[in-house]
Amino acid sequence: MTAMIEVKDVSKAFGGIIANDKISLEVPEGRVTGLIGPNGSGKTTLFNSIVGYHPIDEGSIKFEGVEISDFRVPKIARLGLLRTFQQTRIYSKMNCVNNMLISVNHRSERFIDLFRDYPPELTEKAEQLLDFVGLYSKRKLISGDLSFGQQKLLEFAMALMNEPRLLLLDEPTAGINPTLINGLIDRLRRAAAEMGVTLFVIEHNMPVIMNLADSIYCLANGRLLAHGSPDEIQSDERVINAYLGGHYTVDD
Amino acid sequence: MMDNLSLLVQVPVLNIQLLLDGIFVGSIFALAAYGLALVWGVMNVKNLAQGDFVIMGGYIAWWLSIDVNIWIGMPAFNFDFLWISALHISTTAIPFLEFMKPAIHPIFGLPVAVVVMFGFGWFIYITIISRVIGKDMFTSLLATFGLALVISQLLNLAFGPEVQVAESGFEVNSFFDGMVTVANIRFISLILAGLLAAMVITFMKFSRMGQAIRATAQDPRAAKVMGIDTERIYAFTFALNAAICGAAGALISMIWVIQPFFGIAHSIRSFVIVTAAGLGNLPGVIIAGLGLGVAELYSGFVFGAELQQFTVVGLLVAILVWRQIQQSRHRQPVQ
Amino acid sequence: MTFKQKQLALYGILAVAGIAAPFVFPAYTFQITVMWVMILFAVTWDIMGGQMGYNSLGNIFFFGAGMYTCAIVQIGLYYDVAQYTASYGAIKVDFTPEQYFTGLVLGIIAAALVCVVFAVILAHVVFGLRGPYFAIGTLGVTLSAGELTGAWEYVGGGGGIALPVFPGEPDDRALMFYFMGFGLAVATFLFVKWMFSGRFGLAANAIRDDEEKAEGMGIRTMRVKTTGFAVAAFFLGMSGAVFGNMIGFIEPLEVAFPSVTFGIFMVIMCLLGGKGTLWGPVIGATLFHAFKEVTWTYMLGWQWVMLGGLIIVLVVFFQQGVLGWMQEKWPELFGIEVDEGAIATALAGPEIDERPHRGEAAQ
Amino acid sequence: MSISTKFLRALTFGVAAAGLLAAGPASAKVEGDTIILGSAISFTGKYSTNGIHAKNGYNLGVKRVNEMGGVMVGGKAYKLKIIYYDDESTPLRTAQLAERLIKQDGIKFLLGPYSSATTKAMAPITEKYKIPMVEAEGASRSLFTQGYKYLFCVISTSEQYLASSIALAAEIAKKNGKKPSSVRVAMAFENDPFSLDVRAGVMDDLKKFGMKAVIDDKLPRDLSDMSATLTKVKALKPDLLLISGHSKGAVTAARQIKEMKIKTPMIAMTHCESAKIIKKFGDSTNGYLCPTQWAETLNYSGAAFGTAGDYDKLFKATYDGYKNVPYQAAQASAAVLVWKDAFERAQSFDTEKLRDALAATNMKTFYGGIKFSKAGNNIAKPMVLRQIQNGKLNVVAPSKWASHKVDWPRK
Repeated sequence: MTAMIEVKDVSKAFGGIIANDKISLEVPEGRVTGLIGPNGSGKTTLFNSIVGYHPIDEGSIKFEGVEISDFRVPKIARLGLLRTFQQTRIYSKMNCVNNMLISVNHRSERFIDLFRDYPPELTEKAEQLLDFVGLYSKRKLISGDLSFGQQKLLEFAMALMNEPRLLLLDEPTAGINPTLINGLIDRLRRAAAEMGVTLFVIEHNMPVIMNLADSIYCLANGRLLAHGSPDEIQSDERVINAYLGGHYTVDD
Repeated sequence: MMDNLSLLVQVPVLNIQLLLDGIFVGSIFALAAYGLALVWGVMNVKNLAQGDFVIMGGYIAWWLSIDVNIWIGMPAFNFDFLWISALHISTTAIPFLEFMKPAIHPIFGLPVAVVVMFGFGWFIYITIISRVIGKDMFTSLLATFGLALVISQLLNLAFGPEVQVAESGFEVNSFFDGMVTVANIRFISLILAGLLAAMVITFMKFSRMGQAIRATAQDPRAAKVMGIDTERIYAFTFALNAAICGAAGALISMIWVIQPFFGIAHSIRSFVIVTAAGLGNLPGVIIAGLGLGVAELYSGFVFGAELQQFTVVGLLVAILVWRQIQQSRHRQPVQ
Repeated sequence: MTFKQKQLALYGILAVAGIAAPFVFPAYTFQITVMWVMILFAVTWDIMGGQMGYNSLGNIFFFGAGMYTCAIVQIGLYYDVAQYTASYGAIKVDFTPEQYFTGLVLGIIAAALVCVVFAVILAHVVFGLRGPYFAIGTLGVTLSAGELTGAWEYVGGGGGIALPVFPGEPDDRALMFYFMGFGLAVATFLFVKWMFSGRFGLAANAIRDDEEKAEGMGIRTMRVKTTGFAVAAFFLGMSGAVFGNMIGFIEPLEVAFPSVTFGIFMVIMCLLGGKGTLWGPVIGATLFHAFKEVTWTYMLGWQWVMLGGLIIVLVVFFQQGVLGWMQEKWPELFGIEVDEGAIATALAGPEIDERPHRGEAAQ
Repeated sequence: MSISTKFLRALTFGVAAAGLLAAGPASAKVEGDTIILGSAISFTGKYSTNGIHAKNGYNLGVKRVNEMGGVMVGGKAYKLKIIYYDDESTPLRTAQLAERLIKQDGIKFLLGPYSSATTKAMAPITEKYKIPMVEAEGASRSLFTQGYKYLFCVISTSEQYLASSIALAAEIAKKNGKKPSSVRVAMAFENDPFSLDVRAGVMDDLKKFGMKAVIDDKLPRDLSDMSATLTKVKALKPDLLLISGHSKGAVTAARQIKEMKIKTPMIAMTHCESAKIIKKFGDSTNGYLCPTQWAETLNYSGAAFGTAGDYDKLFKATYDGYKNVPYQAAQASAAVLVWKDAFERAQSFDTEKLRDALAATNMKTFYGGIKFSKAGNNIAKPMVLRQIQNGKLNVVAPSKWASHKVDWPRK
């Protein structure tokens, strides 16, 4: 099992506040890896460092063996490393199908391709994926008119459309109606299994992450606190303490 | 160009003249720019009519300072295309209304300009700006551009396109064997600009209204929750800006010249200063304002007058590009 | 008739109307030519401003750059430009018809190419600017260009250049420029329509809706923006070249780089018609031009006040424009589906649509 | 209703509206007993002060001609009438309006716009349509090097504006026992066609006398400050300071010369009287030399208005608010007289015959003699130089017309 992402001793400070302090972790290929931690523990900062939103202060980030810590966002995206946002971001004035079409990956796009039409297979694929997340009947709607949860699903579908090697999901279940969470987990799993997408997930909903992930990293106060299988993490004293100190409890 | 540079070295006293002139006029630029920074910072309105407010203030001071029959000196709008022309003629025909308006010295015209412009600013806020706040950023630029067009054209229709000057009639002092001349009015205008700035700053710091304005600037929603009538705050801020511009205009009419279409140049100067200094950075605005005044004069001296205007817009572009380089989200390689 | 047929019929009618116009209303040839140029302005501005959300106030730069490039080529091919433009003691010039047309054609081509080069260079300067800074920055670039050209003695500075005189009858001249203007406007429209039918259009809209997201998805945003800018520059440059020759006398501040007239008109026309749509700029430019001509005829002296008032009213109260308003009113005409119950379901759930799936829906 | 029909409707509406509204009066050159002249002139924009002076001049000319019984052609008396458009002081608009006057309004007889820039934009078009134009406000010499056949100009060309001041400077230098070539000249000219042309004329004269230009600044069009240039003047102490920048330039210069106590012994600037600098800056303007196309004190006279002085009185009586009659108005009236004269000599409304009649013009008017060269400019009238002496404008050069002696150095 090879590591898709290798984060080594990454630190990042904003002004005087240290958001990440010498964090090292690995995301193995083909698996679902979870990232948990109380609010403000530096999870989103780490995501931003990986996908290139800001420079890191020190350390190294490797994606499939390539050092990417000095690459910028679009370049990293084109390598096949994508993220979704906590605050869902879609192209809100375009309809769903167009949202999907523009999300195809741009890895080998040449200049002339800008002026090409999309082949029918792509539209087909877009519709399949919309169907996969359950938005088929809304495919012609302007995406900004969708509900928050639906937008979240659309964003997920858009990410899949890009055929990423690795997908970073920032709280996929936040704001989604609890009755539908199981359906979402099922789709995440199927994406990982059927489409060969490696997932790296930030999640606050403990049952979800325990259910979904193969292994879990826990951050607290910008440091790596623990790492292990869901069971190990659940029983880890330090993790429980960290959460008890915060707002969350791990009562299953 | 080299000739001009060597001239500066050979006759170093010229530098004093250029520096002084730059500072005198730069202080007025800074005043207008402070107003822009205020509305930009508080209500996120980029006022492209800033310069036209300045020119309008200048026209108020100038009109008060001339000695005219009130009706002949009234704005002579040409209403040929409307029935209103008849109306205009009938008012001029009423004999008992024909009296001479006393000439008011422009320094006393300044407070009048401030008051009138305050009212005008409030009016513009209610009619236009209040509907622009909260819309996307381009909207305020375009709407105020339209406003600039209307103001400058109305001024032109009313007073004609001639260059006007509000004469102070004050003495001119010579130093260094006449090589440096400073009109007293320039000193006075510098002092007035400083006083006005000090008044506005004190007001913003210590008055309840000023504090409310600053609170609104930081977080309008919180301010609203705290019971501040943000709508009134915005109206007041915009009116205050117009009043500041009115004062700046009155000063400009005394030390420079005014003309209906000079507004855009003043707007651009304000934008240059605010962009260079950043919002809410008062010392920055003052330094950038004085700097711009000096830069204009030096470039006019060294490169020739034809590039004096270019200096202003060129500086604007240069500052924006420089800011962009500074702020660009380049991901730097880890050292 | 199907939609497609109707569309074809519409294009046919417009093309015939465009070709027939100068023969039906020969007295208005010049004004209709200007209208085509206005349409070109609006359509090219919309590439960046409407579709990509980059509200430039400086696109008119390319108009002036094209105008001057063309003039320099036209004159420079046969005479010394500096001598030709010297304000006094000007050399006596005489262009043979062959020289005139060669110069004009080469000049227009050069104008287009030079403007594309300018666009690519400028793209790297201005596209880092966001929001109002972009608008102000582009305005600054154009104003500087005007001032610099005014100080450039080689092209006559503020004295301007009188362009070579058309060798032929005035009516032929009017017709030639009419068809140049018409042809350019049509070419621009068709090119933009084609360009926006493919990936470029979606990429542009994605940048408009959320540029950070677009970058995050790997779109080469700089390439898309530069391309859009360059296309606008290409057509604007040619329009400048043609317009300059049509006017016959060019100078920097008011003819070549009229940032506060044509430069702002472009924006207003797009807003009036509805920005971000294909037909909006065309409709906006037509209406605006009509409005302008009317105020110029019947409100002598007040036309600028009216225009300023129109801008304020448009921007404050009617930003969606004619087409935007129609789209809101009759969305079905524009192929937009609105889910009436969407908001209700969103509030009540279910979040994941359990209504018929693909296969079923098709039956 | 389908989308395309909607578009179609909107478009047809737009086009129809444009057509209908622009349709205006499709009048011909002569309607009944009225001859219609056309002019695009600056009512708005930077030239509008002078544009309105010119319009007043045109109107007074028309009024006077009509009062005197109109224009007699073929035994019938015709009245004159002018159709105006506003060119907004920009050549861009002038070119469009020229087309409009000729093509839509069917105007066959044109009066010129104000300023050289706008005339430059108009002339190629009138030339193409072979429509004669008598202009009174475009002095740029380059207008008359293009071989235009339908352009006639009643005023002296721009290179003459400041030429006599240079000759005067040379004269004074000689009188003081210096060589004319020792005169050092500072120049500040607005960066526009008119002033650049004046500058070109000055450069020629400087070469002629071997004088040296120590400052050669070009003022941007919207400059509100000349102190950088004047600081140079202070340092370099030239013998002659030349300024040209329409009324705007004159006011800015006069103000700052006063404020910076510029001591140059000789200062010459264009547009003194239309800028009303005497009224604005009083005694400080004493000694300025102001070139003028016309002055009410000159002993010109003609049939329509009598003497120059008579015109002056009539003009002041007709229009409120004029203390001095600007030459811009006088020459506009003269242009109307030229048209009347041409109609009566041609006895026809044929544009070709009129062109020939115009070319053969040789008349005396209150504005001076009018006789056109082959190129179309008036060669029968000199420019004169006036000096501000105790708040009055007195003619000081050339000596043939001088009523007063020049004050040198200026106080």
